[in-house]
Amino acid sequence: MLNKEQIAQRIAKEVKDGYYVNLGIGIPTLVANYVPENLNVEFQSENGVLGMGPFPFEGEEDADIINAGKQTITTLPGASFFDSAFSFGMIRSQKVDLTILGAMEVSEKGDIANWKIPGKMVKGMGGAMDLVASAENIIVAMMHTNKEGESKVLRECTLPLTGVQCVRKIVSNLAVMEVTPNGLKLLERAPGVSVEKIVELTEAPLLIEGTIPEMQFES
Amino acid sequence: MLNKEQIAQRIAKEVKDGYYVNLGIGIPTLVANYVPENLNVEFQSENGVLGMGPFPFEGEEDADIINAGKQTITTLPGASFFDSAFSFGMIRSQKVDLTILGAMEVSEKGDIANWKIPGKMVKGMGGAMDLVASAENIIVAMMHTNKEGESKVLRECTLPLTGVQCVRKIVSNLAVMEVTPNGLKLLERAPGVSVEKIVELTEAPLLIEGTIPEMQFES
Amino acid sequence: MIDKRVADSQAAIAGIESGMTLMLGGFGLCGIPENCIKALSQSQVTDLTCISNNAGVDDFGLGLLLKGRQIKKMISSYVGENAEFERQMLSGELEVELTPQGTLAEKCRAAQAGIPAFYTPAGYGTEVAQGKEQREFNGKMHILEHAFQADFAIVKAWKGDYAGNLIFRGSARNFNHPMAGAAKITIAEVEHLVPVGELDPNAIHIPGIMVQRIFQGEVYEKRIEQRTTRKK
Amino acid sequence: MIDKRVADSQAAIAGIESGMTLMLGGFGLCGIPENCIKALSQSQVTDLTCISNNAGVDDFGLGLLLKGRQIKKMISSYVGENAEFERQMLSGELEVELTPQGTLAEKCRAAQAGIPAFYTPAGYGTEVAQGKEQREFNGKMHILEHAFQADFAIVKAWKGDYAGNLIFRGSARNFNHPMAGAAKITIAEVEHLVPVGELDPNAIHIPGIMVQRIFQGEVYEKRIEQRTTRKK
Repeated sequence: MLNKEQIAQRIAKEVKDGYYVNLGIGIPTLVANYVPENLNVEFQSENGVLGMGPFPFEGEEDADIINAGKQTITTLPGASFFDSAFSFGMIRSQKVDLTILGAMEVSEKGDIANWKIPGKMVKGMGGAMDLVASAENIIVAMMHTNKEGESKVLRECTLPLTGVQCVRKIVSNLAVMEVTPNGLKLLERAPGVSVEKIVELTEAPLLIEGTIPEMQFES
Repeated sequence: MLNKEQIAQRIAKEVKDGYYVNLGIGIPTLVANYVPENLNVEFQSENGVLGMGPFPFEGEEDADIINAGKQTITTLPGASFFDSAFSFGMIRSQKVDLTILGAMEVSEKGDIANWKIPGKMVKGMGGAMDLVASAENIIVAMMHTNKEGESKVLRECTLPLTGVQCVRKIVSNLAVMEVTPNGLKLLERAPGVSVEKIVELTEAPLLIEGTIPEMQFES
Repeated sequence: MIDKRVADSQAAIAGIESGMTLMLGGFGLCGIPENCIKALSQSQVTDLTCISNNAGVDDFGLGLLLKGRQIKKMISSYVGENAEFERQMLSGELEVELTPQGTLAEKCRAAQAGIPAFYTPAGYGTEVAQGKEQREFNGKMHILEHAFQADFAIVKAWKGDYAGNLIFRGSARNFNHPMAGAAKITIAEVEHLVPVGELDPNAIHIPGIMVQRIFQGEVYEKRIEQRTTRKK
Repeated sequence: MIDKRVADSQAAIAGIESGMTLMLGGFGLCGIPENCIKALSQSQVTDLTCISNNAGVDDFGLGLLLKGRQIKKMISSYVGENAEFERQMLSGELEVELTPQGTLAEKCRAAQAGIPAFYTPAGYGTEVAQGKEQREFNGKMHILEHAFQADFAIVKAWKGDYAGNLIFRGSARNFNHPMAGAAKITIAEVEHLVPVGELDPNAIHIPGIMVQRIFQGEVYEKRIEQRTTRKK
């Protein structure tokens, strides 16, 4: 089973040279730490930043320079600032090559639910609905099961949806899965996790073709 | 009868302190010359300039700084440049207080035709359709009659329309007229021009209440 | 030059009345019009509808107006970070209309640009689409969204001049840009108010025509919500 | 940094094929991508649909492509100033779709912003509205307009950096701004191409993400269409 850092590390392998990438809050934010330095990648933050760099050194925080998680950040050479309307304009017009976000539930058709649990305090969808409705390439980073051990990868989402038929891949602590026209395809399994275990913990049926390789981590 | 300069001079009296004004090509452009210096007025050009100043001195023309008539211009302190989408955004959202433009025909309901003569080479509507569809305060500067001596102030326009029920006032070489819910109201007559003459040269019926004053020119 | 200066935050908020709809710029606590919010919190205005991406924290930003029970309804994309907000929302005292962030921004921009309505894919297939017209364009489903209608827009910029021209700094631009000029009256508070001629006309983000009142904010706390750093 | 540099105008226009739809920035001759236009005029590409506010003059700007009979259709708000244009239009060789200038700009901006369609009051009650959906909003009639769909957008900026970030100068911004990122591929030609880090991130008009190719134009004539001056 992967921990959160390892999920981020595995997702980082999906980032290609020349990609503009939007990272959601939580595990997705960690992905930036694992993108190889030889790749030219720029991170977009939907509050109006392109070319995000690492956190500032202590004492160098700037209240005017934050990311969508409201964290103080820095920018790299070539960065730019823009307004929220323009920012979501570039998201809707599919200029962002890869969007990585968390989810409470994902369905085999690629539906995603990640913003609302009926009966609980609802904080809002933020920019997630715009991102999932627009992006061509969406990877979900999530724990495969909830605290009760129940699958979060489902035939149908039970929670209110954030977007329909939009998720391309799921990277969980157990597996890498791809949403295909025929259903959810198991691509890789976490080190030490058997295909049987994954099938057992996945409510949605999985397409399993040939031998499913174990995820590889360089470092 | 007024000449073109005098039409501009009369229209300049409609410009109030604090107005943002868009001037069309032709007579409207001349209006800027007659706005009293003690009024704070800014001229908008729909190609993306606010705060237009006079023409540049010879040798100081800048190919990047032109007005919507494609003439080289200067800008005044407080000026700004913006793009065409933003420019028409401010026009549609009625930030421009007064729009002055020319016309081939105006109807008593305030319809305007100023862009197309069937059978002749059509150059296009430019920004006129956006301006007349959006502005609350539109003044037309025009000759009262065409070269054949026929009225250009009509019951119904005969040429393809630029906009419907949008003109507020007409200042011609003969008269100042206002579009009211009851029809076209004669407000002023040009020096030396009788009410009878105006009525004769106006195809649309005119509302005439009391004595119609002669236009006053200070200078 | 058309002079847009008013004396201070008190003068700036003149005319804001109970029951009105306000747009307020900012993302989290970044770029919020903190002086106008403080002035409103000291006023008797109540029953406000506030269009703002977020709702501040308990003791800063819109949290101040929530504490004073001055807000009837919030139109936002993400709320919380605020115990009093949660209490009022769960008790039904406060109405909340959650809107996707990009749609929220575009509904402001539409008002700013005189576009009454537009189609967006955001929210299709979710409860956000309920009751809205849905239509296919280029093989993809979209929903119809309308421009906001607000009485006042209150924005915060880094620099401004007497004519109302604005320049933002960093990610504090956010919703301040599409809200400027998107309401009947736009109030701009700035950190630095300068005479006309000092701002580069090419670098102005919002032309003064979009702004009716401008003043230099009395005090800027510019609180940081998530102070994240790395060691040297 | 994602490097968007290409060698020159020849390299920049690679992939532009006969029958494609192009957006070209500029207002009159101000801010037109003159180097790309020249390169196109030297290519064998024909049957182009050009979205451009104007159509150049006989021997400059899009007039060069008209002269070579490379344009099948113009989508513009104002044409003329061009005898060859007039001849081709009147003879039926050239198709012309006239569009109100603000609608033209907003159809570009809609494409840039992923908005498939929007309502505008411009053209209501005129022949521009024929065949279009009409709808009342807030007591006023509007017509439905759609985002443009173009293969290439060709824009011209004053400065740009290797990452494709653009800064415009004066009124040469015009349609270059809403066209950047509004087509499948955006080509930017600039007067000054600089390394990343030299442009102020606050002053960038178009972020590099909207631009796929950038180069410093070989020669800029920057012709003036109406040279108007006053005496000293």
